[in-house]
Formats: sequence, structure tokens, C-alpha cells
Amino acid sequence: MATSPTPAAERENYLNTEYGIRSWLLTTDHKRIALLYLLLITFFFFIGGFFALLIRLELLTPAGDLVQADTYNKLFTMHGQVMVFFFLIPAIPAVLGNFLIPIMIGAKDLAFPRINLFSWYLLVIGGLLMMYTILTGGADTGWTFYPPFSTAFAKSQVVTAALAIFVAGFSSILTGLNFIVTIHRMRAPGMTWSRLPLFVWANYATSIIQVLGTPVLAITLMLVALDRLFDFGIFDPQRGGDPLLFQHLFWFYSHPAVYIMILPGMGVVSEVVSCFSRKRIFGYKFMALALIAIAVLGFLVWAHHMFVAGISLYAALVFSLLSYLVAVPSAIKVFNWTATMYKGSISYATPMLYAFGFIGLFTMGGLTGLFLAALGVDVHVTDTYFVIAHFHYIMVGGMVMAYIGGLHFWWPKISGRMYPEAWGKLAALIIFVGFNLTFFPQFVLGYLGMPRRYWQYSPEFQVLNVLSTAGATILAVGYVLPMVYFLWSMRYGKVADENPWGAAGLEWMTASPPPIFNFDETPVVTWEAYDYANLKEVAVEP
Amino acid sequence: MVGERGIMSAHVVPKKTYIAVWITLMILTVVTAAVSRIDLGKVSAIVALTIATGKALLVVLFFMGVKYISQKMTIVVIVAGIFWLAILMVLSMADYGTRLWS
Amino acid sequence: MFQTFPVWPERASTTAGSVDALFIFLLTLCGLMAIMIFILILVFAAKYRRSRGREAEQIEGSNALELTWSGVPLLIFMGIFVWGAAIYFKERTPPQDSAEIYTVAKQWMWKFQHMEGQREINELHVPIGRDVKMIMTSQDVIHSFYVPAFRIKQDVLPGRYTVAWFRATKAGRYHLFCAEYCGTSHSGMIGDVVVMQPAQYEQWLSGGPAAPLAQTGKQLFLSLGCSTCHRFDVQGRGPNLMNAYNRPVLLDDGRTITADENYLRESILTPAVKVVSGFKPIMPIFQGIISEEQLNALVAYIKSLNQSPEGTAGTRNTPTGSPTGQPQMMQVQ
Amino acid sequence: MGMWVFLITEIMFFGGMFTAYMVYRYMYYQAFVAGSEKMDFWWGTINTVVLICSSLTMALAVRSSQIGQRKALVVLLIITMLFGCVFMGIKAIEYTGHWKEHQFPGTNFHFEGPDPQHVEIFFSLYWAMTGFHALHMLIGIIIVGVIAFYSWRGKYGPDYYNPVENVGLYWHFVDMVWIYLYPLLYLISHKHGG
Repeated sequence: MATSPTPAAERENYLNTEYGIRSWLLTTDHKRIALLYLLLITFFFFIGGFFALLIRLELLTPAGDLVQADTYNKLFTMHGQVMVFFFLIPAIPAVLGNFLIPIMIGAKDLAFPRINLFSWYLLVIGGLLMMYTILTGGADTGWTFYPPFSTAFAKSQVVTAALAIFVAGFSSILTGLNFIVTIHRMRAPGMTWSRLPLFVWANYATSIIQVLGTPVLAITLMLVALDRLFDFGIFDPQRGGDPLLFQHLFWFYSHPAVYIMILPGMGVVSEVVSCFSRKRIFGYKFMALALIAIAVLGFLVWAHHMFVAGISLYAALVFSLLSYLVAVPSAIKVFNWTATMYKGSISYATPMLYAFGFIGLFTMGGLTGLFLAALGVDVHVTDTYFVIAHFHYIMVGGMVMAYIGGLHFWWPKISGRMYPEAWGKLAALIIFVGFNLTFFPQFVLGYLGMPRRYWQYSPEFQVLNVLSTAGATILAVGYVLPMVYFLWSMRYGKVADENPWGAAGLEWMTASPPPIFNFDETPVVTWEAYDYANLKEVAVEP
Repeated sequence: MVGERGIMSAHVVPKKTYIAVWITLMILTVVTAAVSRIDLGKVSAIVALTIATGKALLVVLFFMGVKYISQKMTIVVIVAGIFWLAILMVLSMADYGTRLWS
Repeated sequence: MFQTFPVWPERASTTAGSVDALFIFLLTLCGLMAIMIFILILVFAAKYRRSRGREAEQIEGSNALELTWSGVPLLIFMGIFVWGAAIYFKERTPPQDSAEIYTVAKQWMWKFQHMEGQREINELHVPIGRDVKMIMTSQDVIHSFYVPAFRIKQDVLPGRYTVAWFRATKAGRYHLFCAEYCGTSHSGMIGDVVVMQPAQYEQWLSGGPAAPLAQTGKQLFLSLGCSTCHRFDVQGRGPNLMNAYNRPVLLDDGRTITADENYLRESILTPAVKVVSGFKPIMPIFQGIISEEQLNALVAYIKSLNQSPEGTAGTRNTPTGSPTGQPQMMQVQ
Repeated sequence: MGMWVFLITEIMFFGGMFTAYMVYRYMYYQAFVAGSEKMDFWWGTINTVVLICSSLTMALAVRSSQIGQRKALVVLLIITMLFGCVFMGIKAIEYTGHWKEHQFPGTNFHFEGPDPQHVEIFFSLYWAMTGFHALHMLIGIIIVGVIAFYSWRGKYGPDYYNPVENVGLYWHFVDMVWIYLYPLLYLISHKHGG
């Protein structure tokens, strides 16, 4: 953190109020905890990204030549587990949510500040277990842990990986719990539900999923551990256990988990689009409702991951039908973002570029979801690169774009400094190009029939794989850039004032960086969300 | 827990109520144990689960004080928990229950 | 450096055509949808870019618009659902008179048993124009039988049968992939499906010396001692298996189920789970005693009893007679 | 409200196992009956009674804290703990018995009967469900102990009894899980021994 005297440091804020390791590791300030999370998940993002690069390099040629088959299997397993449980799921809620929710609702902190710190330590412990797993050889079950392979056949660190995710899961549950209670109990006077920014709504919907879904994953992984450690045989088909039961329980959490990742991203994009169009978000009520609808309906569709797994024909029909229902609120969101721009006053600052990217890529990801929910087509494309491309469009194209865009948007608030705008735009462009080059060819590969999790593949798939690997290297550059200039900007960036974007929202009405208790006095809210009509235009270079 | 200090309403339930609930719970336990010794076929499970749910309701309403709770939100939370468990069970059985259909 | 590369998979089964049709429809629909949204965004971004003297026009929203763009997509989605479901329903329902091939998957190979007795590993020969029903199980972990050119995929599970079917339409050699991650050599668990003209296929069939699968099953039936209890002449201690396959069977817990392949399988491996009404659970457990291939032979034999009293003819399954309407117990006497 | 939200995660945590139980009971009903016959009816019933009594003392403890009876609060919490310990003791006796009878799935399992495999699944679920329940009991006993200690130090009273109340909610929840486990595991068969 910036220790040299800066203009912002003349006033006491959460960064300069105390120094030293202890003041960070024992802090209960939600803003400091958010930064602790930022450090932790950035670390895991680059670990997971490193695995991804190795995977792409291996797939440069059809033969398995760079790493051994077992190593490859461990690479995609650890890539999945690290990215899903230690980056995607905590990213927006635990970093941006943690930092912003109390400020956005005009509170001093979360409802349970000590539990908040405890959640971070849980994620650290989970992370240490994960690192232990990786360093002692890793797990090779795929991030999905399907038995009986995971319970009876895999000869790798399955139990420690499961334990790592179990612990990380409780971190996620406690964060969700904290948010729910905070949003219910800690809103400033006048901050009614219908005045909440959509970012808060999005995190609220996410928290519901975290609280209700995660425990099912936790117990399921514990049952896998029991099978493995004591040979209980709960999922062992040789003894009458049903491996599909595992899949049901696993996807009951892990499908909604996708919404844990994407909903907060939708929240970020709503804030950004509204700010850089200088317009109230179009159809606010429907946007909030759609978030909750996605959270609820998201729990009714899990078995669409299992259409070829051997579930009953009738169950497949039911789950396919329900899957289409959840597509409706997602469509509503895309339409409303687009409509928000209509007759706006649009500037192309970096966060807005990420928001454009998000809408485009999320649309692609969402529309290909329609293919996968169509039973007849799903049979052909499930477990192929089509699925890989689809969910990377949602998770990386959607969620990571939103996360990085959000970091840019709130960076002045977090650090009190501006990031370099030109570099920001360049990085956004590189990421967008790199992403599409990486993942678009995978749609084609998938329809051609290349199965996922293949260490070596048939030569006719090579050209598309080479394109994809080329894209991945570009993407890697794109991800390193922001990290470099964010660090740079903490010392050398232009000092940011209270509200550099001219944005609406309580977080822009306090100093940058905010004081320890966020506001000098508790704000009283008398205006609606996204009150751009009554906000003075601020000169932002287009 | 910090945020909740003094927020919960201090509704003091009379001792008599608690003891009455306790006696009912004991009676229901004896009933369910006794009934289980009679072979009622498929009805057995229904009877056992109905009694268990009755007991659980008594615990939730009185011992856990939901009957006296002033915040509607808590009730929404509880109902949500039960509803989500129902989703898990019902939709899982949508698979298992129809596997033998041809 | 590179050969030309394909952008569309080969189409070699009847299913492939219908899947492609829906896929192309979806491509068109979603493509238009995506392009429309992208154009709108680009147009708005250009037309309403920030400029001096013009302020954003605040618009609250429009209920009519919201309802339209939830309702119309919902209707379209329902259409896609029905279309997709229709294809799937067909994929999951093998035609009555399909030729049957038993499949055992294991780490990391595919083993096929033809009714005629031929056995293959990682290579599957099938004729053009005949419905083929794959009856599949796994010896260890979950695998998945995937032939991209046929657009079919079905997970192969340990402990039970799953079924897939196809009708090949074009001679050639096609990829067979394992599509469910199964361990070290998952990507090596591949093979070829060889689709042949019927005449060539007959020729290929006649090449092998093997006995028909049902015949092997019959020998097992005798050597394992099944025939001491499951008798065809008089009432034995076990149900009479003549014409048992695919018939409704009354269980001792009062349920009536159909004696399909999975029921036969379960009743051989763990007979006490679903006991036929009127019989005692005295049959020994065969789980761990017979191999998956032997089990397949036994099942094939029991199924062959539906057509000929001796059960020796068992070449290919022909459709069984019209199933009786009401539940009927397995023991005939 | 925080505690309630936590409890619904607990509902879902046990809910995963109850779902597994439901599915397997549906598939292997007769094996479940056979397994249930090996449960000790009397120990199960006594433990149910013990837990219900502990819930009463816990409820009365919360009441004592509300009306500021410090001594009664401490005594009732200790009695609650004792009931909890009795429950754990009985559970230990049962577990020992099952272990000796080779009713521990996997490594130490033997069952005479037509369908031993699926009886084993019953026992897997029995051990998993009661095991996680016992773990919750253990945690409960420890927390009640901590709360009892602070009560003795006079930390809680009519104006601040939230921790006591939350521990009470947790304790009742764990009791409730047992209220379901009891009929589902012990009472399937109508000809139980003991």
C-alpha cells in the first residue's frame, strides 16, 4: 500500500489509519478485509491461469507430448477447482461486495465484522489445503469429483482437495449469511429496498444461493471422503450405491454456483452501464426481480448436466423445460442493459468497455445455453468443447470481465488513485480479442465432437486448437497488464476525488478512499437509485 | 452477535407452556415408538413422519420461539429452508421415481 | 503445414440429420438475436456518445416492453424445448426390432459382443440401414459412448445397463470416443465405428467361428446351475423364465414392474432386491462371481427364450409378440 | 436472524443426507427393514427422550437469561450439557455394539441375510447421519459449556441474552434432526429387538 505521503493521506482514511501487518491481519474493517480477499484471490487466479496455459500448450499438438497423461488430468482438475472455488465464487462478492455493500447501503460495516474476518481465514485455510493438495501431487478427478472414479479408483489427493473445498465452502456460506443480514438490518434511513443499487440486489440474490446451496456440496464431498477413507460405499455401484445420486447432489449446488459467479457480475455491469450512460437503469424493478428469479429458478434446473448420464427420460424432460424458464430473466437483463443505453450520454471509459464486453460475451454464452438445454442437441454437444466454450463465455467472458471492469470502476474509491486510462482501454481490448480467439474455436471443436478432458486428440482438430492456444497467450498478456498498472497507480496514479465518474450511489458521496466508518455521519437517503436526472454532469473525457 | 444486540423481542414464555410442550413431546415419542411395533404396512412410515413433523413443529414454535417472533423475515427464512429442501428431494425423486416407467 | 480442417461433423445416422436441423435452426435464431443486440449496442454507443450540450434522457422503463421481451422469448423457448424433446424422446426409445450389441466399457477400452457371437475391442462393425441397440455397462467407472457422426452419446455406468441406439446411413469409419472422464487414458479410450454395406457386413459376420451369444448364455445357465431352480417343464424354486423378458412381473412387495434388461441384470447379481411374488429370496448372489461379459450372455439367453422354447436358435432378436395387457406373474403354471 | 440463516444451511447440510436416505430407502426398502431390525430400539428411544429433556432445560435456560436468573441459567445449562453427555454416552455404547456385530460398512461388515449389500448401504447412511449428528452434539455441548462459563461470570442478562438464545436455537435444531433420525433409522421395522 502507498506509504509515501499523498494528498489523500492528509485526511484519515481506512488505509492510513493504522499500519503494520497486525493492523491488517486482525482488522474487522470490511474494506480492509476486501483487500485481503483481493490479494488471496489474485494469487489463486494466477495459479489457476498458469494451469490453464499449460493445458492450452499441451493441446497445441494432437499428441500428448508436453506433459504426461496423469499430469494433464491433474492440470485441468486443479485449474477447475482453483478457479471455481478460490477465484470465481469469492471474487466479486468477497472483494467488491465486501468493500461496497456497507457503503452502498450507508452502513458502517457488515452486520458481523468478526465473522467477516473469520470467513477470510477460512478461505486462507481452504487455500492452504488446496496448495498442499497441489504440492503433494494434486487431484485428478476433474473438478466434478464423479464417483466411482473419485471414491474408488483415483490415486491422488482427492480427500484433501475435497476438504479444501469444504472449508472454502463455509467461507462462502458465512459471507452470504453476513450479506443477507447486513442488507436486511443495516440499511441507512431512507434506503428502502426499491432504492438499493442493483449491485446490492445481485449480491443479495447470490447470498441466497450461497447459503442454501453450499451446504449440500459440503455434505456431498464429506460422503465422498467417507467412501474414500472408510470404504462406506454410499456411491459405490458394486455395492448397490448409485453414482447418479452424487451427480444430483453435486449439481444441486454446482449449477446454482454458476449463478453465484454471474449474478454479482450482472450487478457490476448494471452500475457501470448506468453510470456511463448517465441514465437510470431501464426497468429497475424488473432487473431486481430478474436477479431473484435467476437465484430461485437456478435451483430447479440442475439435472440438465445429466441428460446423457442415465437419468429417467421423464426427469430429463422436466429439467429441460425448467432450464428454459431460467433463460427468460437472463434475456430480460440483456435487453434492459441495451435499453439503458438508448438516448443516454455514453462515454467509453475502461469500465464501460468491459461492460460492453460483458454484455456481448454473456449474450453469446447465454444463447449457447439454449443449445445445451435443447435435449436432442445436448446429447451431441455435452461433455465436448462446446460446453467448455459455453461456460467459459459465461464465467470468463461474463464474470471475469465484470470483475475486472468493476475493479477499474471502483479502483479510485478503493485506492484513492486513478488507473492509467489509456492502458486500461488497451488491456480491455486485448482481453476481449484474446478471449474470443481462445474460446470461439472451441464451439466449433465441440460440434465437431472433440470431447473435453482429452490429453491427446485426433489430428483434424488441430487447427482450431492452435487458434485457441494462440488466443490464450494473448489473454494471458491481457490479464497481467491490469495487475501491473494497478500496482503502479497506487503510487503514481492521479489522485482521485470523491466522485471521478460523476456516478450516482452512496459510495460516491464519501471520500476516496473512504474513512474508517465509511461516512462521517450516517447518510439519510431521499432519492431513488441511479438518480442521474438530478446529478450534475461531470466532465469525463470520452 | 454484534448486530443483533437487544433487537430480539424479549417475550418471556411462561414455564407452564414449556412443560406442557415437553409432556406432549414425551407422549408423542411413546406413541410413535408404540405404533412402530404394529405392522401397518406403508402407513407406518407416514404415521412415523407425521408424528416426527408434529414434534418438530412443537420444538420450532415453542422451544425455538417462532410463535412469539415479531419479525416476519425470520419466518420467511425458515420457510425458504424447508422449501429448498423440498426442491432437492422432490426433483431428485422425479428421476428415481420415474426410472422404471417404460 | 496443416491439412484443411473440417467445420462440420460427418452425418452418418438418421439421428444426425434431425439433430443438425435443430442445431442449424438454433444457430440462425441465436445468430440473428446476437447480431441484433450487438448492432443495437453499437448504434446506441455511437449515436448517443457523450457530447457537449446534450444530456441523457431519463426513461424509467416500460412494463409493456418488459412483458414483451419476457413473453416472446418464453414462447420461442417452449418451441425449442418441444423440438429438442421430440428428438431426445426418439433417441431414448430404441425401435422394437433393433439388432442388439452388448457393450462392456472398462478403463480404457470398449468391448463389444454381437448376438452372432463376434467379439470386438475398440472397433465396432455395423451395417447400414439397420437399427442397432447398444446395451452397455461398465466394469469400473463411468464412461460415455459417443459417436459424433451419429450425434449420439450415452453414459455407460457400472452396476446397470444404459441403452443407446442408432441407424447408420453412410458407409465409412467414424470416431468412437469416451466422453466421460475416466482416468489416466481417458483420451486413449477411443475406437472406430465401421459402417458397412449389408452384404459386406454379412460377410464380416460369417468370418468368425464364435457361437451365438445366447448359446454361450445357455451353457452358462446350465453350468452355473441356474436350471436346477429355473425350470421350463415343472414349477421350480425359481420363476420360469420362458417368455419372461419384457413382461410385467408382480413383486412380493406388491409392485408390478417390467422385466427389462436391468431387472434381469439386477435379479442375477443381487436377487433379493426385487423378488417375484410367491418366491423366497433363496437365490445366491452372483455379484463378483460372474464377469460382465458372462452376465451379458446370460441376459441374452433369457431374452432369447421369448422366441423359441429351447432358446438355442437365439441369433437376432425379433420383435416379441404383443405384450399382454394385464400384469402377469412370471411363473406360468 | 443470522442464526436462523445459519440453521437453514444446516437444514440443507443434513438435507443432502436425508435425500440420499430417501433415494436408497426407495430403492432397497427390504434391506432397510432388515438393517433397522439390528438397531437397538430401547437405546434409540431413550436417547430421544434424553434429547427432548435437554431441549426443555435449554428452553428454560434461555428463559432464565431473559428474566435475569443467573443461578438458574447456569444450572440449567449444566443440566443441558449433562443430558448431551448422556446422549453421547448411549451413542457410544450403540456404536461399540454395532462395531462388535460387524455392522460398520466397508472394513468391518458382515451380515447374514438375503441382501447383505444393501443392508450395508443402510449402515453407511446410519453411521454417516448419526455420526454427523453426534458431531453437532459434541460442538453443541462445548458451546453450551462456554456459554455456561460466561453466564457464571454474569455476562448475560435481560438486556443481553442473544448468545444464549442463539445457542438454544442451535441446540433445538440438533434435537430436531434426531427427532427425524429416530423413526427413520430405528422404527422402520416393526419387529425390532432389544
